[in-house]
Amino acid sequence: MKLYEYQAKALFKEAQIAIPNSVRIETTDAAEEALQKVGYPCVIKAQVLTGGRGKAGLIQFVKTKPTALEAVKTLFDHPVQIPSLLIEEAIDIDQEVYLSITVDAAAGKALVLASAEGGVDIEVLAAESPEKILRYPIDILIGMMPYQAREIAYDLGFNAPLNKSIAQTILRLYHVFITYHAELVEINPLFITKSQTVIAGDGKVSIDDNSTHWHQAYENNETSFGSEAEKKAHLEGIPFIEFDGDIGLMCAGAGLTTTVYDLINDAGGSIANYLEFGGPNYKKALQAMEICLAVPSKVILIVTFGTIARADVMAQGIVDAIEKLKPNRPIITCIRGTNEQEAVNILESAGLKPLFDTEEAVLLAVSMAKGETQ
Amino acid sequence: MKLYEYQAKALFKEAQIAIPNSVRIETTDAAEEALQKVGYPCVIKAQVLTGGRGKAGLIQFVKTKPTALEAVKTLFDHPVQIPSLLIEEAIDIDQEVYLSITVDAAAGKALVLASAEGGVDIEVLAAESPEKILRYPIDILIGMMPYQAREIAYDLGFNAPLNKSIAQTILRLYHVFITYHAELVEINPLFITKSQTVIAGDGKVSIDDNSTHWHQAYENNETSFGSEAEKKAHLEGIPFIEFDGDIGLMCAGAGLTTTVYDLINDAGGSIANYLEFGGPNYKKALQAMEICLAVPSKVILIVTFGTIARADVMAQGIVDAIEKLKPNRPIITCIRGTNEQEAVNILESAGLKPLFDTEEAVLLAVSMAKGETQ
Amino acid sequence: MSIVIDQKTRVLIQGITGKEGAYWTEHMIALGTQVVAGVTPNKGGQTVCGVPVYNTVKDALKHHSIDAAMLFVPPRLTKDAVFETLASNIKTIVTIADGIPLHDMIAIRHHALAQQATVIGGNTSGIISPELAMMGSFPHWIDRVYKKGNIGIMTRSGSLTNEVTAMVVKQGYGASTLIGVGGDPVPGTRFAEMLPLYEADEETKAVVIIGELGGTMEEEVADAIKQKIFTKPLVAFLGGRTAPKGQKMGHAGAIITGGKGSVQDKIDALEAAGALVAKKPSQVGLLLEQLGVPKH
Amino acid sequence: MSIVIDQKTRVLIQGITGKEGAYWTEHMIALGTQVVAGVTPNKGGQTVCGVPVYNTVKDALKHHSIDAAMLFVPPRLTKDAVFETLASNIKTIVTIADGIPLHDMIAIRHHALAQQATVIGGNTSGIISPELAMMGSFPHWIDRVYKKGNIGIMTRSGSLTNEVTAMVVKQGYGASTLIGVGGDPVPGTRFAEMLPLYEADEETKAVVIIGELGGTMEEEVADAIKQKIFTKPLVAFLGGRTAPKGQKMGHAGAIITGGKGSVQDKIDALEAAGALVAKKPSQVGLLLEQLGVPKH
Repeated sequence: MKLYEYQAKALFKEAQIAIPNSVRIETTDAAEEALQKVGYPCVIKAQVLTGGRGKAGLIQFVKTKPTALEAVKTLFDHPVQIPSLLIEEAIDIDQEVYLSITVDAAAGKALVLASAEGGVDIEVLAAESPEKILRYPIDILIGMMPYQAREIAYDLGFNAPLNKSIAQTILRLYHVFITYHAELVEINPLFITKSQTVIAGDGKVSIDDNSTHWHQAYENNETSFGSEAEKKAHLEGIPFIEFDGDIGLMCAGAGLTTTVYDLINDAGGSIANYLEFGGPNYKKALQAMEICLAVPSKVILIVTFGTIARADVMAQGIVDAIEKLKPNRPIITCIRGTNEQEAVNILESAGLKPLFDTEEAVLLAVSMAKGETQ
Repeated sequence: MKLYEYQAKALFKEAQIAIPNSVRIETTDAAEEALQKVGYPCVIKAQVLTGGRGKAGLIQFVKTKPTALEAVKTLFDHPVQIPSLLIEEAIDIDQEVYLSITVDAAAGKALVLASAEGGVDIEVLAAESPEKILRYPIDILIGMMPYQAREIAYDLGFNAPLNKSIAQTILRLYHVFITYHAELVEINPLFITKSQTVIAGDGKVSIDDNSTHWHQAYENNETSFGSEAEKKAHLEGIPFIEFDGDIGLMCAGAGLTTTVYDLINDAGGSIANYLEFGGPNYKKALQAMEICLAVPSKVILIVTFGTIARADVMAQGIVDAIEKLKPNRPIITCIRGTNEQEAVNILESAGLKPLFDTEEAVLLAVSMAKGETQ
Repeated sequence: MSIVIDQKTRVLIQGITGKEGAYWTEHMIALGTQVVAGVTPNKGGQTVCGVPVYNTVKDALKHHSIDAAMLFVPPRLTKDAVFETLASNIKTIVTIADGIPLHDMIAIRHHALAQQATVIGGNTSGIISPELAMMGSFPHWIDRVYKKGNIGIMTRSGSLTNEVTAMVVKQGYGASTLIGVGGDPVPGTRFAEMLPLYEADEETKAVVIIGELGGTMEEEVADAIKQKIFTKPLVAFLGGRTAPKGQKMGHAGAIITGGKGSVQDKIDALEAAGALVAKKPSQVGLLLEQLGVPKH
Repeated sequence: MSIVIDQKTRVLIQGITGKEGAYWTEHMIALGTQVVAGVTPNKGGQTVCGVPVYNTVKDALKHHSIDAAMLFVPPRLTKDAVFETLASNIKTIVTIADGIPLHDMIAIRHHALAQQATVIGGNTSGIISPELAMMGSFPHWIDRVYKKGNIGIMTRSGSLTNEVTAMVVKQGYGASTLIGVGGDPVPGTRFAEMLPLYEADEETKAVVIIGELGGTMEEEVADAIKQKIFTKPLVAFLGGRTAPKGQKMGHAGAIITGGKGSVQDKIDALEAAGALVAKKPSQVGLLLEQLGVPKH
C-alpha cells in the first residue's frame, strides 16, 4: 500500500527527519492562503501515487503568486484526477542524495540503497553506473546500528560534519521502515542545502500489503480510479487492469492470467481487461463477470486450473453469473483442476461448451474477437 | 533502581497485565475515602522498597472498616518510614504462581523463572525443590515469541483455557522487561482466581542502574533513609551502610572495601560504617569523611589501592578534609597505587603516618578501637 | 527417488485441527505420507485422521521422531510456528500461508539460513513427490498433473503450475519432486538452492522451472547453470513476457536489478546460460523431448 | 609467553582521540604494545601518539592488519563499537567502560558468543601481560603490582586486584597475563572461559582468581577444575566473606542460585574442587609457594 508524498513526509517528521515547510490543499480556493503561508519561490506538487511526477509535469516550481495560482488551477484541472496538492517551500540545494531501504530477499535482510548522485535520473545511473549506488544489508533481528549508518555516509563521501546528519537520517529512515512494516521507504532526492543541512525533498513509503492491518489509517488511499469497473474491482479486492483491446480476461491465478495475456498477444489478439479471480476470490465469479461486462470487449475468456480454488465451485459461479447478468457477448470457458468433471457437467448443463486446453481456448478467443468464428 | 509495588503495577497495567483495583494513600486522612472505593475485604500494603513485607507485618489483610483504619494507622506509625500505602481489593485465589524475568549472564540472554507454586515461600522451594522452578532463556535479539510463552505455561501445568492467559501474561511481562531496561521484573504471586482469570498480586520492577537515564521518572525513589548520613551518601552517590561497631571504613573500590570488612571481622574488630569512595567518587574525600564523621566510631580506617583513582589526589583530599573537618578521632591511612610516593609526601607533610600494608592497617585499627593502642 | 520428502519422511503437521489442516492431512496420508504427529495449541490429546495432536512441537518430539514440519497456520502466526519448529531442530518446513507479513518473512528467511534449514513457502501449495509423499495442498488425485516421473519441477506460481505440469505430463513425462517455492517477494527457499538436490538425485533427469516477473530467482538459476552447479537439462517457462509493467516500487526495484529484471531479461539470462525457454506451456514437454530427456 | 595479547598483537584503539583514549594509548605504546591504528568517527586523518586515526574500523582495516581492538568508548556507545568491531571480524575486544546498560551487555555477550569472539569487560581496567603488552588502563609502571612472571591472574575487581597482586609479587611471583573480566553483572568474558588458555600456556604455572559476591563465575571455575579442563594449581581470594547481605533483587537472585551464591558457598565449591582459597590477600603468595609453584 503506497502512501502519498505528504503522508510519507508526515512519517518522516514523526521520526525527526527534516522536511520542507508545506501546506496541503484540496481545492483551488485554498491556494491563496496556503501560498501566503509558504511564501515564494515554492514548489507545487500533485499528490498522486504514480511515479515520475516531475517528468509528467505534475510538479511545478513557481516564483510568483500569479504563476503559482495558474499552476494550482492547471493541476486541479488535470485529466488525471488529483485529490490534493502539496505547496512546499523551495530549498536552496547544494546536492541531491538518493536514499532508500527495501528488502534483500535472498539474504533475508533489509537493504539500504544510497547514492551521492540522487535525483530524477537515479534509474539511469543505476543502469549505467551501478557502482555509484551503494548497497548495504541490515540484519533486522539486530536492527540498524549507528556505525552502519556512519559507514554508509562515509562511503557516499560525506565526512564531518555532514556525516553525522546523513547517518542520523539513515537511522531514522530505518526506524520508519521497521515501524511501518514497509516494503520500501525512499527519499529521493535528499537535499543537502547550501547551509549544509539535510532535508527530505520527496518521500515514498510503501507499506507491505500483508501488514496493512497494523496501519489502517491509510487503507482508503486508493481513491482515484480510471473507471467504475476499476473502483468496483478495487472494492472487491480483485486484481484488475483495463486496456482497449477486444478480449476480456477472467482468469484465476496471477501466473496463469499473465500467461494467457502473453498467449493472446502472441496469437495477434488484444486484451480488453486483465482480471484475476483466483485465490481468495475464486467464489466471486458473479462480481468478476459484472466487472468484465462493464468493459467493452468482444469476447470473455475464462481460464482456470485450480487446486484449492475448486473447478466445480467456479463453474457454478460462472453459470449463476451468466443467468443473472445475461452477458451480451460470447463466453469461452476452460475450467480445469479439482472436481473438474463436476465442473464440466455444470457448464454443459448450462449450454456452454467447455474447453480443456488453454492454448486452444486462446486461439478461439482471438479468432472470435476478430469475427472469424462465431 | 527499584520501583515501588504501585509503580511496578502501573507498568503492568500499561502492558495490559491485569492488576487488582486499588487506591494509594499518603496520609491517614485519605484512608476512609480510599477504603470506600476499594471495599472489603481488602489488603493494605506498605509501599517500601524492601522485600519480605508479608513476614515483616507490612501487609495487612482486613475485612472491616475499623480493622482497616487501625491497620492504616499502625502502618503509618511504623518505625520504618512508610511514604504511602496501597489499599487493594482482596482477590479470591485458587492458586499462586511465581513469574519473573531476569538475566542469564553466562548465556547473554533474558531468563524467565516460573513456578506453579508461587507465594512467600518461593525461596524455600528454590532451595529444597529447585526442579519445581522452570528456567527458560530468551534470545533478546529475536525477542520472546508466543510459542515460548505457551511452552512455559504448559510446562507449569497450565492447559487450556488458562494456558492462553498465562502465556499472554508472560509475553506482556517480557515487554515490560525490555521496555524498562529491567534487571528484574517479577510477579509473585501471580493469582489464578477461582473464576480462572489471571491477576498480578504483587509487582517488582528493578531498572538497570546503567539505564536509568531513559527512565528518569523514578529517580527520586530512594527517599527514606535511616539517618542523615545515609541520605547525604545517597545524594553524593557514595555507597554507604551504617552499622553499630567501632571502626569507620573509608575505602576505595567495592572489592577492597569488602575485603577490609572481612579482615576486621577476622581480627575481632567491628565496623561502624561501610563507605566506598572509589571509582567516580575518588575526588570526594571531603564528602566521604564528613559522612564517616557523622557516624559514631572510635577510629577511621582509610584504605585505597587506586589505579585511575590516583593516590596523590585521594591523599590531598584527605588532608584537606582533615584540615577542614578537624576529626575528633584517630585516622589511619593506607593509600597506595598511582603516584603513591607523592601521596606519602602529602600525608607525611600533614603529620599523618601512612601505612602501606592493608592487613597491618586493619590490625592497628582493631587495636586502637579496643583502646589497646593510642 | 525424490528430493526433500519421500515415503520415509516423518511429518509433523502444525495447525492439524483446523479445517484446512485436517482436510489436507487426510490427503497427505492418502498419498502415502507418513504423518506421525500434529500440533495445535490447546488441542493436545485429540486425534485427527488417527494422528495424535500435541500442544507444542517440543511435546510432539517427546513421543515421535520427526523429520519435517508442515504448517497449516494463519499468515500472522507463521513466524511463531516456524521459529518454534526451528527451535526444535526440525530443519525442513513447508508453510503454505498466503499473506505472511513481509518483515516476518525476512526474519524467517534470515533465521532459516542461520540454522541451515529449509523453509518452503509461504504462499504456495507446498511440495509433492507424486505417489510417494506430499507436504502441502496439492489435489494429487488429478492424474493429468500429479504424475510420478523423472522431471524436477519448481514454480513460483499456483494455477500456472497446473497448466505447465499438465503439458509436461501430456508429453509422457512426470515429476520426481514438484516444489512450489511460493509467490511472495521473500520466499523461504529459492530456486537455485534446490538445484544441487535435483543434481544429486539420480532419478531426476531434467528440471523445469516456472517463473514470473520480479525478483532474481530465475537469474540465480542461470548463474547455477553457468557455474556448473547444475548440469542436467533445464527448461523454463515464464509468464508475463508481454504484460505491461505494473506500478513500480519507487526507484529501488529498478536500482536493485540495475534497470533489468523484466521477464525478457530473465529469459535472456537463462538462454545465455544454456537453458531452453518455452514460449508457451505446451512447448515445455516438447523441449524436454528435444533435449533427449528419457521418459522413464 | 602470555595469553590473549603479547608484543606481537596488533591493536586498534577505538575512541583514541578522547582524553582517556589518548592518555592510555601513550602508556600502551610505552609498555611495548603494537598500537597500529585508531578510530574515532569524524576524526579520521588525525594522528595520536603517531598512530593514524580512521573514521571507521572498516577504513582502518583497509590499511592495517589488526588482531584486537581496545575500546575507550563511553558506556552508551559501547554496544555500537563492539558490534562494529565484530562485523569487521576482529575477535578480541577489550572494553573498559563503566556503566554499559545491562541489556546492551546482554546483546554484546550473546553476539560475541555467536561470533566465537572474546569481549573482555566492561567495567574493568582491561588485560595486561607485564613487560609485553596491555589493552586497558593499568598503571603498569607500579612495579610492586605489574611484574612479569608465571602466574595467570583473573579478577572481577579493581582496587582489590592491586591489593592481591601486590601480595603475589611480594612473595616473589609475577603475572603472565592479568585479566580484569570486570565488575558488571554480565561480563563479556567469564573466568572459566580463559582457563583453557592458561592451561595451554607453558609459561603460566598457576592461576590466581580474585572473586566476590554475586554471580556464578567462581562456581564455574570449580567446575572446570573438577572436569580437568584446568589442571594447574589454582588459588582464589574472595572479598565479602563476612559482609552483610545486600538488598536482594526480588527472589530471582536466590532462585537462580538455589539458595546458594554466598561467598562462603563459592569458597566451598572451589575447595571441594581442589583449589586453595586464601583467607587474606597476604596468604595468596604463600599458598602458591605451599603448592610448590616455581617463581621463575
